[in-house]
Amino acid sequence: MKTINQLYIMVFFLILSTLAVHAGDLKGTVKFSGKAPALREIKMEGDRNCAQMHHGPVYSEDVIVNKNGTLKNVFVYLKEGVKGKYSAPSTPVVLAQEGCMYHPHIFGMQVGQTLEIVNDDPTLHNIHALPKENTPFNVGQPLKGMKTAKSFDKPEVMVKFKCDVHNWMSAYCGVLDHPFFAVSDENGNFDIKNVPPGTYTVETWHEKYGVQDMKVTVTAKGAKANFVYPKP
Amino acid sequence: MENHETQISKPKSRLIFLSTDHKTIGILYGFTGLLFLLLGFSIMMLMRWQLAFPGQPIPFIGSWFGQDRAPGGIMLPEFYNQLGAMHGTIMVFLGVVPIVVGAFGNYLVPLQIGAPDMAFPKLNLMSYWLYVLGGLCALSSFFMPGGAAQSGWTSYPPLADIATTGQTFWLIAIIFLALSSMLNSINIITTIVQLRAKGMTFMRLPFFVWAQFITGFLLLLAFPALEAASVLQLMDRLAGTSFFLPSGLVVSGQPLSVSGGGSPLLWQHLFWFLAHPEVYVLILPAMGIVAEILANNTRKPLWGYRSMVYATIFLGFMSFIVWAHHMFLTGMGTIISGFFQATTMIISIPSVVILLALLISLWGGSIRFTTPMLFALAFLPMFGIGGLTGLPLGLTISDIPLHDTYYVIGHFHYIVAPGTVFAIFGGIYYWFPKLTGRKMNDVLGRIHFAGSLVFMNGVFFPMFILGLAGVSRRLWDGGAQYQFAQHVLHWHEFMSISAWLLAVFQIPFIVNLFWSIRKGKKVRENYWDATTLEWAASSPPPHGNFFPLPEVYRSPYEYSVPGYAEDFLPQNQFFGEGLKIKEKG
Amino acid sequence: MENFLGLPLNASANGAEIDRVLILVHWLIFVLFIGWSIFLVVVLIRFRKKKNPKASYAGVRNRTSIYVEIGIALFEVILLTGFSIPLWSKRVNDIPKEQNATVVHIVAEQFSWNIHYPGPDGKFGRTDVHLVSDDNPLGLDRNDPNAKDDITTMNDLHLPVNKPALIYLSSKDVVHSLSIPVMRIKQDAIPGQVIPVWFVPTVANNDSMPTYDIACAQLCGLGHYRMRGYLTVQSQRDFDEWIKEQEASLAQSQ
Amino acid sequence: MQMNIPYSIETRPDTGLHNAKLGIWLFLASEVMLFGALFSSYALLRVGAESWPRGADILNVPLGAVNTIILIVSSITMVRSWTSLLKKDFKKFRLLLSTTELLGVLFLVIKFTEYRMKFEHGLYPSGSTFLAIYFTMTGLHALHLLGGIVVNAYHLILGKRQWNLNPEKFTHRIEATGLYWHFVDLIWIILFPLLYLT
Repeated sequence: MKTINQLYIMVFFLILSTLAVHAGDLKGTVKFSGKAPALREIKMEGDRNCAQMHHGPVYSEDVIVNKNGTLKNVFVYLKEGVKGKYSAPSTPVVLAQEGCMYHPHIFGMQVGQTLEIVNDDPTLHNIHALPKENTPFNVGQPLKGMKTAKSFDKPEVMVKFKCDVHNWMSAYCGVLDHPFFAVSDENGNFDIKNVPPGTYTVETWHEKYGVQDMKVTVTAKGAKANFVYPKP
Repeated sequence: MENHETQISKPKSRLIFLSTDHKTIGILYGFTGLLFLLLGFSIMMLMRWQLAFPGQPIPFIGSWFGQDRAPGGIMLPEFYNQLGAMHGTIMVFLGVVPIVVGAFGNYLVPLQIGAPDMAFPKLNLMSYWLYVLGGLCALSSFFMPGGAAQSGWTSYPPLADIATTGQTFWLIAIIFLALSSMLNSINIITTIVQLRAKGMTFMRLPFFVWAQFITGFLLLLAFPALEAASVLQLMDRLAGTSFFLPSGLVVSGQPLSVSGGGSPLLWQHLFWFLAHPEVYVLILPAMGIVAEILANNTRKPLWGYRSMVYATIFLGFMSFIVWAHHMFLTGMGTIISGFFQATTMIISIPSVVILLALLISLWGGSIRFTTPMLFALAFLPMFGIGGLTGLPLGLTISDIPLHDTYYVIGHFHYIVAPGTVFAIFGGIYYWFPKLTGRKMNDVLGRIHFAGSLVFMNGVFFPMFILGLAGVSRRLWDGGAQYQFAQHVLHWHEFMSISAWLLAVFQIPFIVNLFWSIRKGKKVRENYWDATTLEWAASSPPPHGNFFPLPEVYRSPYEYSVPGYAEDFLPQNQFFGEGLKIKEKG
Repeated sequence: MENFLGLPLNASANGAEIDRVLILVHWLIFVLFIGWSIFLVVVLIRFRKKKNPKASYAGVRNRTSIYVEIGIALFEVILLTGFSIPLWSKRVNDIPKEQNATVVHIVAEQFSWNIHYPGPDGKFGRTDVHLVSDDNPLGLDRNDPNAKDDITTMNDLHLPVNKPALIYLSSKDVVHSLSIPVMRIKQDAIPGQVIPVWFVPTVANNDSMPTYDIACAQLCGLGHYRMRGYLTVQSQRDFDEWIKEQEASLAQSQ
Repeated sequence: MQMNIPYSIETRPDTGLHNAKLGIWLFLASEVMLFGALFSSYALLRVGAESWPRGADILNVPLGAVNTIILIVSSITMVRSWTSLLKKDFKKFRLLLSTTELLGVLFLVIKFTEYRMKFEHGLYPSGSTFLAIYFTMTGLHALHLLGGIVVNAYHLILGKRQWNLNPEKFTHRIEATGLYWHFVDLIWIILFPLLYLT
C-alpha cells in the first residue's frame, strides 16, 4: 500500500510541476469606490470572558475598507472554465476562534479537504455550519484547545459559520472542487496561483456587497483582473 | 416454565422467546428491564463524571466515545444532552415501567388471582416484542448522524422539532412503546376482571393486584395522548407541518420556513397528560409490592386495606387532572393555576393515606427483618421524602424558585430511585423463591441493601441543597459558571462519588441473582408462609399455574388469625364453617 | 435559622414572601418527616419479632391517622388559599403600570438573551423576523421612528434600583426560561408568546458583587449551560448614565 | 392438550362478558383517548389560529359525503354479517363481510384520490395548520381502516376453517372486529363535518 501511495504522490507532483510550467498567476485588486463606511464596533459585554480578552475596541469584519481605498475580505474564485480534476491537499485549513472572533473571517477550501476548527478561548463556542448543499453541522467546543475536524463533499460558495453563543461571530467559506481561489488582503490584492491557460469566469463574493463576475483569459504569463465594489 | 403438555416436542431455545406463558414473558420483561436499568444507570454515572469534574477527560473509557461525542475523552455538551435525554427515556419507558408492569404484573397477577395465564397470551408476547423493538429503536438512535435524541426526555418542541435525526427515532420508539403498553394493559385489566378464581371478589384481591389494575387503566388511557403527540411531532419533523411551531421563528439567524400557526404548549399539554399518570404508573405497582412484603413480614393484615384501595382508585382518577402543574411557569393565570394547584394538593391526600396505612400496618406486627422487608421498610421514608418535596413544587409561588432546578430532580428521583427501585429490589428478593424454588443469599442481600440505602441518599439528598440554591438542571457544567452556585458546587463531587459507590454495591446483587438461580439454597414452595395464591402454586409454577384452579375463601392477608394455630391462613385454604373468618374491612 | 434552606441572596421586594412560603412548606415537611421517622423507628424496635413474637390481628384501633390526614389537608388548604393563590395572583395580575416601571423586552435565542430598551422616547420600535441578521438579532426596523433610539444589548441587563422592572419575555426559536435567582423570578420564554414578568430590585450591585446572574432554566440545546446573562442593578443616576453611553455608541455606529 | 383460558368463549356470569369483548372495549377506550387527544389538539390549534379556512373551500365535500355513506353502509353490512353468523348462516356471512371489505377498499380508493388531487394542486401537509390537521387525522383514520380491512381479509380467507373448528369463538371474533369497525366509522362521522363542513 505504502509504495502505491508514494507512487501516486510522485505522479501528482509530476503533473503539478508540468502545470506550473504552463500556468500563470491571476492577480488583481478589489477597489472600493465612494466613502468608506465606519468600522462597526462589536460589544462583547454579553460574554465577559470575551470582553476580558480585548483591551481596545473590536470591530466587525463584514466591511473593511483598507487605507489604500481597497476592499478586504472579498472571495475571488474561478467559477467557470476550470477543466480537470484536482484532489484536495492533505494539509488542513484551520479556522481558529480567538478572542471570540473567527480567524480567518473569509476563506476558501477544497472539497474533501480537512477543516480543522480550533477553540483558543476559555469559553464555549459552537460551530454551526449552515450550508445549503452540504450537510449542516453544529458542534460545541466548551474548552480552550479543543479541535474538531470536518470536511465538505460538495462545492458551495459560500458556507456560513456561526457561533450561537456569540451572535457577532460569523465566518464564510468557499468550498470548491479546484484550488483556484483567493481572498483579498489588507491591500485589496488577491493572487490565484498556477492557473492553467484558458478563459474563465471569475466571480467575486463579498458579504455585504454581493457578487460580481468577469471573463478573464489567462495565459502562461498570467493575467490581471480588477474589481470595484460596490458595483458601479 | 416446564410444561409437559405443550412444550414437550419443541426445542427449548425457541420456546423462551416465543413462549406465551405469562411467567416466561414476565421473566423476559424482567431481565430486559433490568438490563435497561443498568444501562440507564451507567449513562448517569458518565454524566456524573462530567458534573463532578467538568471538562476533564473521562478516565479509562473516555476514548470509547469517539471524536464526535467526547474528543480526547472530554464529553461535549451535545453528547451530555443526549445522555441526559436517553437516561430519562431509558429509565422511565424502558426500565422501570416494563419491570413493574411487564415483569411483576405479568408474572404475578395471574398467579395472585388464581388464573392459568393472562387472558390473551399471544397478545402478551406481542407486547413484549413491541417493547424490545421500541428499546432497540431508542438505542439505535445513538448511532445516527448527530447522535441520539438530545432535547430531554420531555422532548419539548420547537427544540425537538429542529433537533437531529436521533429525535425521529426517539419518536418512533415512543410509538412502539405506547402500543406495547396499551396491549399489556388491556391484557392485565381483562385478566383481573375476567380470570379471577372462584371466590376471588374484588375486595379479596391482593393490594398488588389492585395497584396493577389501576396502573393498567392509567397506561391504557394516558399513553394515547403521548402517542398522538408523537405522531404530530413526527409530522412536524418529516412532513414539514408546524403543529408545535408558531409563526415567525428564527433559528440560528435564519427564519424558519414553515407555515407556522402551531403551539409549543400543545406538546407540553399532551406530554404531561401522559407523563403525570406515568408517575403513578411508576409508583403504584411499587406500593403494591411493598404492601405484599409488609403484610407478610409483619405477620398481620394490612391496616386499612379498603381505604388503600379507594385511595388508589381516587389517585388514579385524579392523576388525569393534575398535569399542568408541570407547566406553572408557561404564563398561567390565577384561575387555571389555582385549579391545578388545588388538584395537586388533593392528589397528595390519597398518597398520604396509602403511606400512612402502610406505616400503621407495622404497629402490632411481629416484624421479621428479611432482606425484602428491609427494602420495603426503606421504601417508606424514602417515598415520604419524595412525596413531601413535591409539596413546594405543587404550589405555584414556591415553584418559582424551584422550578427546573435540581430540587425537582431530587424530588422525583426520591420517588423513583430509592422509592420504586427499592420496591423492585424487595420484590425480586421476595418472589425469587417462587420463580426458581431457591432463595437468594441473605448476606449479599443485606450488603446490597445497606450500600444502596446509604448511597442512594448520598446521590439524591444534596440535590435539594443545589436546588434551593437555585442551580438549574440539565447543565453541562453543573452550574460551575454561575456565581450563586459556587458555594454548593462541591456537592457535585459528593453526589458523583456516591453514585459510583452505589454502582459498586449493585455488584453483590448481580452476583447474588445469577448465582442463586443455580446454586441458591433450595426452599419449600411457600417459603415465606404467605397467604396469597401465588404461594399455593408449585415453585416454579408449571404452564397453566394451578391444577386444579384454586378457590378463594377469604381476604388476602389473613395472618395471625385469633384462634388459629398457625400464624397464616392462605386464601385458598378451606376450613369449614367453624373457622369461617370474618371479612376484614 | 432564617436561611436554614440555604436560599440565595434576596435582592427584590417580592422575594421575601416567596421565601416565607418556602420556609413554611419546609417546616411542614420536616415535622411530618421527623414524625414519621420516629414512628417508624419506635415501631421497628417495639414490634420486632424477638420482642413481639405474636402479631396482633386487629392492629391499630384508634383514628390517629385520620387526624393526621385531616391536619395535613388543612395545612395544605391554608398554604394554597392563604399564600400561594393570592401571591400568584399578585405576580400575574398586579403588573405595574408601564409609566412607573422600567420596561424592557427580552427575546431569548439559542444561546443568548437579547435585551431591548425603548430608549428615551419610551417606545419600542417595530421588529420583523425578515430583518434579522448577525448585527440585528432582534430584527429591529431602524427606519421606524420609534426604533431610532432603541437600545439593544446581548446578555447585559441594567435596571435602576427600587423601581419596578417590567420585562416582556419572548423567544425567537425554542423554549427558554429566564431565571434570576436573586430576584426570585423565573419565567418560561415561549416562542409565539409574550409574557410579562415583573419584580422590584432592592439591592444595588457593588464592587464586591458587580453583577447578578441570569440563567436559563429550560433545556435549549448544547449551549444551554452557558446561556448566562448579567443583571446590573444600579442607582437611577448610574442607570441613566449607562443609557446615555449606549445612546452615544448607537449614534456613532449609525 | 392445550391449556384453556377461562371465559375466552363463554361469558363470565358475574361480569356478563367474555374476554375478547372486554378486551376490545378497552382497546376502543384507548383509541378514544388517542383520537380525543387529536381532536383536542385540533380545537386548541383552531382556537389559537388567527384565521381558519372553511373546509368546503379546500376539500371536496361530495367525495367526503360519498365516503361517509360508504362507511355507514359498510357498518350495516358488518353488523349483518355478525348476525348471520348468529343464525349459523355462513354463506350469507361471507357475502356480507365481502361487501364490507369492498366498501372499505372503495373508501380508501376515494380517500387516496382526494389526496392525489390535493397534491396535484400543491396542497401538502406543510401548507397550513388546516392541511396538516386534515392529512394527519384522515391519514391516521385511513390507517385504522386499513387495519380493519386486513383483519377482515384474514377472517374471509381463514374463516371457514375457524368456523368449522370453533363457531362460537369465531363469532366472538367477528363481533369484536365489528365493534372496531363501527368505531372507525364513528371517527369518520366526526371527522367529516369537522374538517369538510365547518
